[in-house]
Amino acid sequence: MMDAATLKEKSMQAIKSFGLPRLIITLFLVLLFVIAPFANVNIASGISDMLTRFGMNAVLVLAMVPMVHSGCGLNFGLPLGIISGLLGATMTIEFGFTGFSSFLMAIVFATPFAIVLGAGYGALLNRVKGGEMMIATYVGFSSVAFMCIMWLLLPYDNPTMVWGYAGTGLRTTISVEGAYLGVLDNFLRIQIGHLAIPTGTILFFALLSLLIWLFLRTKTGTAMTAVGSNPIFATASGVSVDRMRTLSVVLSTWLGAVGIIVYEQSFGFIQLYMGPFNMALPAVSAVLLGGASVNKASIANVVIGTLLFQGILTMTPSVMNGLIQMDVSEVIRIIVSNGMILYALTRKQEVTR
Amino acid sequence: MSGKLDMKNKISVKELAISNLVPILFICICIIGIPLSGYSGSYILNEVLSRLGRNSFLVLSLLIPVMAGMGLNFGMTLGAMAGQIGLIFVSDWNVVGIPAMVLAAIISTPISILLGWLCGTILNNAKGREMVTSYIIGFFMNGVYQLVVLYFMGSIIPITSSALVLPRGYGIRNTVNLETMRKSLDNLIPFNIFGASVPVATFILVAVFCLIIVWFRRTKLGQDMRAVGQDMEVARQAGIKVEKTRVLSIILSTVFAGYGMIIYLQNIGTLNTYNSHSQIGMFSIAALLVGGASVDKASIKNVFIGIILFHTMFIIAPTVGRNLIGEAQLGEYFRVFVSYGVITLALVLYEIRTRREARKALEEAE
Amino acid sequence: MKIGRSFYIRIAAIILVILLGVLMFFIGKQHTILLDNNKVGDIRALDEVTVTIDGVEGLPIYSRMRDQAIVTGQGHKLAVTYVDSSWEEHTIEREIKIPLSENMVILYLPYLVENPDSPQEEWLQHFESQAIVSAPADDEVVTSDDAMLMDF
Amino acid sequence: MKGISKEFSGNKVLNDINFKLYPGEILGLVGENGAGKSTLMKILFGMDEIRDTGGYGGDILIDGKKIEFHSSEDAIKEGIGMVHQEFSLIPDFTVAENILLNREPEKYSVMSELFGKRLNTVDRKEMQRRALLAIERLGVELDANKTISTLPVGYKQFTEIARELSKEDDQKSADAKGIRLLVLDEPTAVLSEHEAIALLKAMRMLSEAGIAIIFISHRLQEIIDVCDSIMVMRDGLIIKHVDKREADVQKIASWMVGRSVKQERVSRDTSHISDEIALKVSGLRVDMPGEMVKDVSFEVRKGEIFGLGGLAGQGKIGIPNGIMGLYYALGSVEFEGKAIKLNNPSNPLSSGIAFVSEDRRGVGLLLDESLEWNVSFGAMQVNESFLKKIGPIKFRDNEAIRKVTEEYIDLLQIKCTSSKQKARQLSGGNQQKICLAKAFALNPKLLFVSEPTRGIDVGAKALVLEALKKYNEENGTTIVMISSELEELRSICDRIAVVHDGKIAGTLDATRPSEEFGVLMLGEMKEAK
Repeated sequence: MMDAATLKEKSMQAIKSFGLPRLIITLFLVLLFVIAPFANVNIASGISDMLTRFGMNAVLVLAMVPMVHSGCGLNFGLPLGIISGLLGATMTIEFGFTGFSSFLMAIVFATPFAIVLGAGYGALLNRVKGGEMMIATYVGFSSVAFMCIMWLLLPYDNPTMVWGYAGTGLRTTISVEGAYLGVLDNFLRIQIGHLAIPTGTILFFALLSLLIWLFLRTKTGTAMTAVGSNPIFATASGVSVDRMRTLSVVLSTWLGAVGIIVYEQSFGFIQLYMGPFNMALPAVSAVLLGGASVNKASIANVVIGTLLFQGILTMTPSVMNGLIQMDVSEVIRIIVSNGMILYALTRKQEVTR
Repeated sequence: MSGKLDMKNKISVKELAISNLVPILFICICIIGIPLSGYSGSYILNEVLSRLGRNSFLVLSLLIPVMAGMGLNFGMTLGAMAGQIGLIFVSDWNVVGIPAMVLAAIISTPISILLGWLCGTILNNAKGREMVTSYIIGFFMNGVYQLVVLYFMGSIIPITSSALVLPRGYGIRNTVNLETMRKSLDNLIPFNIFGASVPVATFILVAVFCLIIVWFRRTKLGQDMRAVGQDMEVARQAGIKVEKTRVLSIILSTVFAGYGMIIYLQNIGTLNTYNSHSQIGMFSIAALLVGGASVDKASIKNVFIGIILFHTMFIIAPTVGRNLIGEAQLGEYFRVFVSYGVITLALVLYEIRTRREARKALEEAE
Repeated sequence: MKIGRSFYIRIAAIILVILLGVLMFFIGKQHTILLDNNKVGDIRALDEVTVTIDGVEGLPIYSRMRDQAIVTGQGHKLAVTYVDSSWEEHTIEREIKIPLSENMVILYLPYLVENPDSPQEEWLQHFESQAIVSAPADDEVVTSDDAMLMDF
Repeated sequence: MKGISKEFSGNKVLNDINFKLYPGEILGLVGENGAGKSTLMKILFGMDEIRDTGGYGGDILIDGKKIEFHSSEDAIKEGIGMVHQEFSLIPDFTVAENILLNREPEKYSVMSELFGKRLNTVDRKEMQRRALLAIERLGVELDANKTISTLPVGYKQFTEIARELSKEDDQKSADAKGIRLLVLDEPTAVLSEHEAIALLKAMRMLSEAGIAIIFISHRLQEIIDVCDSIMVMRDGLIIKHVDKREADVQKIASWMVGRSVKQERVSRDTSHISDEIALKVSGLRVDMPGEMVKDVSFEVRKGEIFGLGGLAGQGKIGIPNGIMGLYYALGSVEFEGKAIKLNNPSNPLSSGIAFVSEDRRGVGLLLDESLEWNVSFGAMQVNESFLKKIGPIKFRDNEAIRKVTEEYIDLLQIKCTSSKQKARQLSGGNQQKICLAKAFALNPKLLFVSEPTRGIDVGAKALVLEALKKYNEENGTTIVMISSELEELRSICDRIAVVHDGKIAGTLDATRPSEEFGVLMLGEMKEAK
């Protein structure tokens, strides 16, 4: 009897620490894979899709980590980073780089924008401590809207990018074919039957993760974590809270910029104008799904979260379609991703930080 | 002591300008923009009056949560959804005109109350971050709304009209035609001024709502809400049921937002089933902020000033863009940018101000 | 919950609101009346007939034609004016009551003219519209949030 | 009313407290912080806190009848009103609205039948009338229409008292008891002299109207001026309960601080103390809410343990917080002859000054991180210790961190499962030891220790004090210790400065009798002599 009681208690505790919503979603994903064969869905190609989308999105999700670490909350302002990336991407095409160098140059061009925008954004967030998330959301939105104007006005003239009839103003979607399409995906690509693994993209993500992991183990990285954990403690230990926060925002913004470029090399297109508008929420919910909270996030959270999130996204439509001829995947995506964010926002322990 | 009081009376011009930065900015935009747009005065007047009629109710519904200290209720989209569900039903039943509006309002009320209660309860678990939470609730509920409207309606929920249901047999079409109730309220009492038609009946309804708000402020509940809005702890000590009061404020806001949505859509005449509600919260909040409101203070005056200024900008932006740069699209992007920019600016100013005031209060306490 | 005065008042208010809703349903319900001037069984179609509903006169309906009138509510005054074979003008006035559940009914004018005193259900019948296929075929449901450019 | 008498007897914090109070009597209640005054008042007011922690022993008798309070509402019904130290006022409400907060008179409205009582409208006229009535009884000039946030502190206090008085009207219909006893918890602490006088006048008026008042204050002169009898508490006991004619400031002060049980003074090895001045503070002003430092100057000799004592809220805690740059500070601080620039924590830290904060959980610890992090973080950031250099990048040296943490766990006998445990999971005493370890790891030349024994048990207390003494003697580190417990300071310090009203009231040798410190603590120096 005792054993049963303690077992129950222990499992309850395990569930609690894992998080009930996460458990449900994991089980749901497992269920999807189990019933996939009955719905005439090939598991191998399902896994390939999942891995491809994982590679596409993982860096964007990684961009959440530095800001959460320094206590700036979830980076709803991700579009700002994406915009830097888009500037880099369009510039590398404008200047006619091709192949892997175009990918590298896109990152190089994006970097100064990410640093400047990130620094400004960080300075702003330092003045509104406690209200970061709402303001971050709207900074993201306004910057997207502002860039909509800029995409029309900036003096790009590469014919592959501008509207044919006017000769000015960038198109809404620009192909990266001939530039850096698939430079990572196809690097060391593994293909076994239906199973395809975009090795290069995953390696690139691993490299960035390693860098972040190392960074968090340096003196500065330690200070950044402490700022997030208890800013007053950090101040009392002689750490400049504002500087650390700004640094984390710059890092997040830069990762956002790199993230969108990685996304494009796999996706094949640069999406301008309203493209970046709704990219923050999926990334936010992915990292939360991976076990992060408003003030704690690790690289493991990023990996688990992105896999789960993208797994659901790729598996639901095909399985559901095969099973009931009803595509509810979009609705499931909306409910799962926003439900996850709501769950994180309303958890008691975080409110009484 | 008296010195301190004197200091307070002397509000410098600069401070006044900063606290009214947003409206001043907008007045400038409008003054510059109107001649550039080349629109005639009567056209703009007509447009502004019509928009004032259709949006006032929605924006007014935001006032109550602000009073209860819950910030700008981004969750008003929930009310809009409830209103739309009401409209879908009445169009299916083939009810038209004013009776259709009343019936839609009656149907929307219980849905709004349920959604408002849900939203309020969730927000009570996220004190201090109400706005971002209500914003996400809007998104979350949008998913549920889609589930209901796109999959349940026509299959589980009986909707029969083939003009509404998608050919596949379930789900509501992209657009629902509300031609049969279009402007039925606006034109109930016809009246024209300077060649602009005035939606008199709508204005009467808005006026009644204003009176209700004024009256509500004087009730015990209104008094409690103001107390809760300013200091939850003190209110709790005094025996006010803080959580319940907060939920009530959200419920009221949601219900009124639902009515507002019905009034809004009767003017427009078509319901974009999956889009109409999604931006309504954002635009309503932007309009309120343009009127000089902030996260913790909003009055009826702010509502009307805000709508007039914001919509004048909205009307003229595309043509100004075309006339200046030859690109109407530019003007449209511009007004989107301004809407978001205004909210950002207002939020930032609010955060900075509260921080400064908290510091000041601490210093004064010494 | 304690059942007191306010409880009854609330119940009454809720019932009142529901009643108001029902009332609105009755008076706001829209019906389409198809005015049919085809031959019904053995009865010949009329040469020309004008239908006035609630004092609003419609266009003349010639033989083998069909017109429609859209009305709100159930009870209506119907006046049918026709010219008989001896070129004399006659008017039949009737009160009609459309069943609440009907969206569309068909009124057989020749039958009404032939049997002006026959009960309503003989010449005013349910009509199943098979053909409102004119509705736009917008299969693609757009649920994305690109609507931010919409007018407000 | 015949006469009110109350008896309490409890244990631990309050031991067998007995006293009587007559209608219209003003009883002055004095005692050091933690003497049990607040607890006593909480029992009297039937606060939930008391019941939640196991209730109390003994009886409260009103009019000779035994009373049980199940909540503070019961206490209010019996006519007991309490004004707390902290205001509970709504800033943007008017005085009248605040006085009648949640007790607003209502006017019937038809809507209330449908939606419940809360839709009755508030009767502003009646509200005004009743507010004015209460203000009138208080005998002060207070505009009922003024917004609270625009009023000076004193008037806020009056509003609070008026609220208690106005509660009487609520019960007129019911049991018609009216307010009979008013508890004022340090009402004058925040008032200016002028305002305090007005308040004392108001108190006398109330007393003439037959309302008994319990008046808690640290300003002894006030107590003597206004009270009929004076009760001195210490360590949960009533030390003296005397008529005011029998008391003067000097006597009260000595009753307050004089311990019956003297804490043994530890033996001190003072050989390492030199005459060299290590720290010189002059004209220090610190803007720390609740602990304002107005003008503080003192000197600390190298190698000594210097105590800073005084009552809570007098500014002693503000001193280290100001020097360490946690709160805005002005003035000059010299350490080993070099001036230290204020308002940036890294300046004092890099000069070798460390600080153990009184706010363990808020400032002292990373609650959600491991003990290793907590111990090593400061030293890592300030002294760059526990770092490995790989190329130009400095990484954490986890091995060194673990070792040093385990060392301190042994040294300070910290009870924990491992050095990886989260700081949150430790008990208060062990958390305090972690804070000390953190400071020791910095190898400081000067150590500020603020309230090191607050909220920890007796065993841990002794260990912490012993560790400090040992550290001082072995390493010759200068220590400045701030504590509210005078006896604790006297047991380990060499010299003690007493802070009163944001200033140093005097510096005495630790071996001087405690009465002298008591007088300094109450800042009644001039009047007393």
